[in-house]
Amino acid sequence: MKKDARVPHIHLNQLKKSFDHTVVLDGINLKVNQGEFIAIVGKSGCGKSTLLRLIAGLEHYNEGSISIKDKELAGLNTQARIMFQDGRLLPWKRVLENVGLGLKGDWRQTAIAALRDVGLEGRMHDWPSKLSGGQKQRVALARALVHKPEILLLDEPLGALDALTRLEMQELIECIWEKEKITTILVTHDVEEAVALADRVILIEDGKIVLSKNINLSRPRQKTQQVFVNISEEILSRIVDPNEQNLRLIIK
Amino acid sequence: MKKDARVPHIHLNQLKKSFDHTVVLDGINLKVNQGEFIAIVGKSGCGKSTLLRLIAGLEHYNEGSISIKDKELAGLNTQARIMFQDGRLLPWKRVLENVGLGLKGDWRQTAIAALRDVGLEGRMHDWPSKLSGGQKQRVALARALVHKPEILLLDEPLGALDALTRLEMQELIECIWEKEKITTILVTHDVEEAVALADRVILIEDGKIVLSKNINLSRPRQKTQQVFVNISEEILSRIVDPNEQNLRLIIK
Amino acid sequence: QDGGTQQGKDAMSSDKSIRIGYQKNGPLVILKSLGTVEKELEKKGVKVEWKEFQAGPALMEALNAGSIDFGRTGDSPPIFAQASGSPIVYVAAGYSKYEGSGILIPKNSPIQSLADLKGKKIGFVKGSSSHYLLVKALEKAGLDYSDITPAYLQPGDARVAFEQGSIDAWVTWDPFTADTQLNSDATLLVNGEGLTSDRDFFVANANYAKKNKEILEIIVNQIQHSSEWANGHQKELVTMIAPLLKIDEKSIEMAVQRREYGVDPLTDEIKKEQQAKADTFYHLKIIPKEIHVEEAMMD
Amino acid sequence: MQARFKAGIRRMIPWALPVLLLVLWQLFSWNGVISDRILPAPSDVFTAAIELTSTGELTDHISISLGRATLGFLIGGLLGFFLGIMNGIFRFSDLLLDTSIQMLRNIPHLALIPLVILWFGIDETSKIFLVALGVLFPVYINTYHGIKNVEGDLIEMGKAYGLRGSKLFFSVIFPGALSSILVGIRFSLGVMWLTLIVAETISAHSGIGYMAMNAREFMQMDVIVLSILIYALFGKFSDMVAKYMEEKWLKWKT
Amino acid sequence: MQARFKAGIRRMIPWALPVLLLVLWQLFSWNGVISDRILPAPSDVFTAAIELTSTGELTDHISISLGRATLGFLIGGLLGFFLGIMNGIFRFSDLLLDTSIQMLRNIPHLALIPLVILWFGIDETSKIFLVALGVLFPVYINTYHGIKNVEGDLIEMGKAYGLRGSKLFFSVIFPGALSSILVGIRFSLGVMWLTLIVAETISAHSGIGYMAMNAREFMQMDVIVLSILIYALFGKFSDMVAKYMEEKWLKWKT
Ligand SMILES: Nc1ncnc2c1ncn2[C@@H]1O[C@H](COP(=O)(O)OP(=O)(O)OP(=O)(O)O)[C@@H](O)[C@H]1O
Ligand SMILES: Nc1ncnc2c1ncn2[C@@H]1O[C@H](COP(=O)(O)OP(=O)(O)OP(=O)(O)O)[C@@H](O)[C@H]1O
Ligand SMILES: [Mg+2]
Ligand SMILES: [Mg+2]
Repeated sequence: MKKDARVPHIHLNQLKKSFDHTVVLDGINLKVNQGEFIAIVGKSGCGKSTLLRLIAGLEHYNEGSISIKDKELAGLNTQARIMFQDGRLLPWKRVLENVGLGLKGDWRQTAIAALRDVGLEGRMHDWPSKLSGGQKQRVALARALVHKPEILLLDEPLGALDALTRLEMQELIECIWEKEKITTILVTHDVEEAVALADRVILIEDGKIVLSKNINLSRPRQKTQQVFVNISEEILSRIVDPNEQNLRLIIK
Repeated sequence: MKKDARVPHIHLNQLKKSFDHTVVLDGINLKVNQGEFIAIVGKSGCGKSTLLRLIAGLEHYNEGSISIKDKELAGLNTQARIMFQDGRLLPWKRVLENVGLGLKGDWRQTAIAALRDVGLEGRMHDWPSKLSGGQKQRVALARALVHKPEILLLDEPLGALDALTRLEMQELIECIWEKEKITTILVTHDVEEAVALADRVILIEDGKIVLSKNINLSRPRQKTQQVFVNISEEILSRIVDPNEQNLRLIIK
Repeated sequence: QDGGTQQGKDAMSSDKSIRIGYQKNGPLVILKSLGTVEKELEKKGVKVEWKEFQAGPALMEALNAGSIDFGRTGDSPPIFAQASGSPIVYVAAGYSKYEGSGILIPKNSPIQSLADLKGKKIGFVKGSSSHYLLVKALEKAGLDYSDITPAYLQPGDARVAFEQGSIDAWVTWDPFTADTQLNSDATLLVNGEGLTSDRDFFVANANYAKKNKEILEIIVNQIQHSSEWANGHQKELVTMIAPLLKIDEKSIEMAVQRREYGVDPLTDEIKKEQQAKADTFYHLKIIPKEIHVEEAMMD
Repeated sequence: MQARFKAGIRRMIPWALPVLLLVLWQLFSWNGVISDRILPAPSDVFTAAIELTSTGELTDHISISLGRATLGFLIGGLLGFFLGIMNGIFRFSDLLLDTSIQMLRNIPHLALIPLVILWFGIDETSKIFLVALGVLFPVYINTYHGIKNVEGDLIEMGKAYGLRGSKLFFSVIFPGALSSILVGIRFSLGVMWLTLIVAETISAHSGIGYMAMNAREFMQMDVIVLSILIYALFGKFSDMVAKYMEEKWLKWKT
Repeated sequence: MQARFKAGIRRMIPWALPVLLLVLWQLFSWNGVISDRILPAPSDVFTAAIELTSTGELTDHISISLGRATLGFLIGGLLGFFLGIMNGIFRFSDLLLDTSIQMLRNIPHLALIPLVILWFGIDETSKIFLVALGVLFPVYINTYHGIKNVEGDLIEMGKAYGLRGSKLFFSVIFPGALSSILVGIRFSLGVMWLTLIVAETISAHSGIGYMAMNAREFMQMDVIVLSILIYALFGKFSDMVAKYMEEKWLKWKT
């Protein structure tokens, strides 16, 4: 498959979405290139999950359009794999089978390898109900990563993990993304995480993209670097103090 | 009720807990004083939730003992309210009724006030299924706080929240704790959060408490303070690099 | 010591009222429609309650349980009741109505004589007067019971099976015989003549009969009166019964015309007839033990 | 406009099959493919219905049966509900009673009639007893299943939040089991009619079951078919009631 | 030791009630409180059982009924299962068929017999048809409910992970509905016997239903009670089968 660099992999055009008369997304424009890593941040309830679900084709939108490689998205986005915010492991399948869901061929070996990556190889024969919160999340992460999809949509994949495990998982995500050149959209509430991983960080507010910041740091990124800290703080201050109207205008 | 300062509010003595032959907690000793704020950190799957559930009386332990105000805990801990890691809103009750669960008297007003505190007053007539991940978590938090229990057990209450909302919720928790002098145990994976809120931070590793650090900073605490950053980094380094055997010995 | 509590209670209440079980397709319906027995019994301070049953066995079941005091059935249910040790007594018998009972065959049936029944599937109600009629008919033709295939069917079901050709012949009684003859072009291969008398029997709960002989006598008398009325007013009788059974008047007319209503006392002849039936059923293993019908006859 | 048209069609589709059958049946009857002596044409059945209605017979039968059905349903349904709840919640009563109930459930009413007559006589009590007995089991089994399947996590949460006894029941257990309980009710609304016809073979002189069985005895095919159609319409009606309850009480499921 | 003792008691408690009833019944029979003409003593019933077994009659009846029951159960159960799945999954077939099925469900078998004879004659086909018809509905209604109640989130997840058609069905929908389907099967195992007795009033010469109805006709109370006891034991047995399936297939529910 030849990749045309000029055609964006994902193209959102004036996307509007409302639930029962409450507008959640109000004219979202976004072009994501093939192999790009986007991070989305924003306040709780601002519509991050909704945006991911729209790209995955799991939700109808009211206006605008979504194109995947210049083709209007109709129904499910088969190229994408989404890791849901709420895990959604099948309680009647053991951990291994949950990870192997939808895989073809020798899924067992692939799934075991993915479980090893998230450090849960030893739990592969357990029922999901026996896992801790963070363990469940890692199984869901493994399930999303194992498909090596063209588009990877991660909805707060590391929200329940401690600092150490979180670093390991960030490394894992970055490593797979680099190797496979997967177009990735990561929703996170951790700005540092966004800056550490993404090529571009996007901030959603009041249903609109109010900040779109390119991160031109070399990888792997050092969180202690001054540039890194500066960028993080810049974004953070925009979230924490959204009344800086001038900044918003500049970005537009 | 006269409070005897010398009798710990919660006293865990050589507590052991295993699931199907896997030992999760292996001899936990912990005394929590009346009105103390404890934060528990540790790697994913280390037994934090299990410890909270034991204190709430929701789980049987294998050895040792749990005393609440010198009385051995038998069955449910009626003084405690636990906020579960997985929210557990009742899908068939609207947001307001979920928050008012188990309240007596004029529960409606109390519940509305609690919802206002977490910024979701406007959603009180919605079904939980209509909420975003972070909104659900805040409803669960409101439900736990509204009881003003003697013992408050919070299991990663802010894991799904963005930076700003998280700060607001931290303030809320601190404020209620200060006002009501509630004995609080907070499980979190965010070390900064632990340091910002707790009187004492406890680290669990391999089923044991390997670090117990008193935080003697005045409140409200500034995260940018150097002492604050130092303490945070000290604890973080213990989590990230658990092989510093000497440090562990010193603390013991 | 007369059975369960339920029965005891019911027996008590029967002192002031009598509960009569009837079937729509029987002579008591005439009595009920005329309303004479109520008047007669009112003089004695006894009220009449009518209970409808769809089949004789169900009526015997209620009689056994003490839920009714008196009723009429065909000739075989009392035999089964006696065999099971139920406290019932024969009070009186009806006239023979052999003409309306017989073996029906469809139009163009290959069966032309009793001997042709061999190997055929024949529908009838197990343990009914038809069952007896068939056994006797086979006997007469020199056939064994095992030479035919029985299909135990209630009259309504049998009619459908007959029309559909699921059975080759059907043994039944009036008004089913008449209705099928007229409306389905069926023919009667034989009727009950010389095979069975196919009488009605009037039976009562033994305890009730012991204490209320007088009342039973009045009822039997009234049945006789109503029978006489029926025999003399066939037209009126037809218009009375047809809407009850919801069978067309022609069929009812045919059935009414080929029988005579009336009550016979329990003569030796009737006892013998009945005993022969009981013995046959015993040999067919329909009842588990031999019985003496006389023991259940009211003196 | 178009949406309304669509909704209209949606409301009509369910009736397509029954109406189609009726039409075919009528056509075949006219054609003579179906002999009317054996299966009367719908028009004949309709005539029979008119006739029976004009004499008031049909409404009598229906109203008497409805009375029996309702009473039996209430008794049996409530009993099944309470037994289901008890056995769903309390381990001991479950151990003690469930086996016995499962055994009773399997006994056909037709076989029970002799005993029922012994115990309850041949009047209304026995009929209502049978309906109640029939209705009891589907309600019981679905209530039991519903309660056993309420998410344990939610019950635990309820307890941890100080709910006990009836509060825990009405806030957590009952709503969690409700969807399954409604299935039981829906099913039992059908069973109600099935047992009523058996019950109405016991010395009855009215009721729709009596009408049907009487017609069966004398092979009045038009009345038999009429009563079958009436049962079918009752079925649809019961189902609408059940669906209405579902929509009302399970709103949160969207 | 003590644990084993406890488990033993736990296994015995369910039988306490039935056994107690039997004992009381026998005592009252000896006492004469229950007249044996009305309700034979358990010992008499036992004698009848022995007698019928020694002639081979009882085993004949049971095995023939079992054959009919099994065949009817398989046909009706599978049909109900497939209809339930179809209507649970596909909106259109739901719209088209559900109403019709709910109407059919309500028609008593006793009223249907004339039509069944008309369509299927008086031999085995009609009996098996009736059993199949009876079994169909509980399986249908519970399968339908089970499928409608599978968490939508999980189905969405399955689809998003590339599951389609049979894969989606066997990975997500079926396991999610299984617990409810098993309730349907459990219930239908009872209904199977209830309809069989009706079916066996159609020109039968054997079968346990025939035995019971025959005994009723000829007022053989001991045989009636015997058949009731046999039905009850079958009920317990069916229930054990259903429970075994539940334990096997719903392990994840611990
Ligand atoms: N019911 C159970 N049966 C078997 N094992 C269990 C059960 N519950 C928890 N565990 C195991 O016990 C360990 C501790 O679990 P716990 O939920 O306490 O972890 P945690 O510290 O809260 O982790 P996290 O930060 O991921 O929530 C884990 O390894 C988990 O898999
Ligand atoms: N099915 C629904 N019906 C009605 N409103 C909904 C529905 N789903 C989401 N919403 C609302 O839409 C808004 C956006 O929700 P979304 O889940 O996208 O938020 P989010 O940015 O992911 O938040 P969080 O960080 O808390 O997960 C929220 O206010 C939410 O309450
Ligand atoms: Mg979200
Ligand atoms: Mg946890």
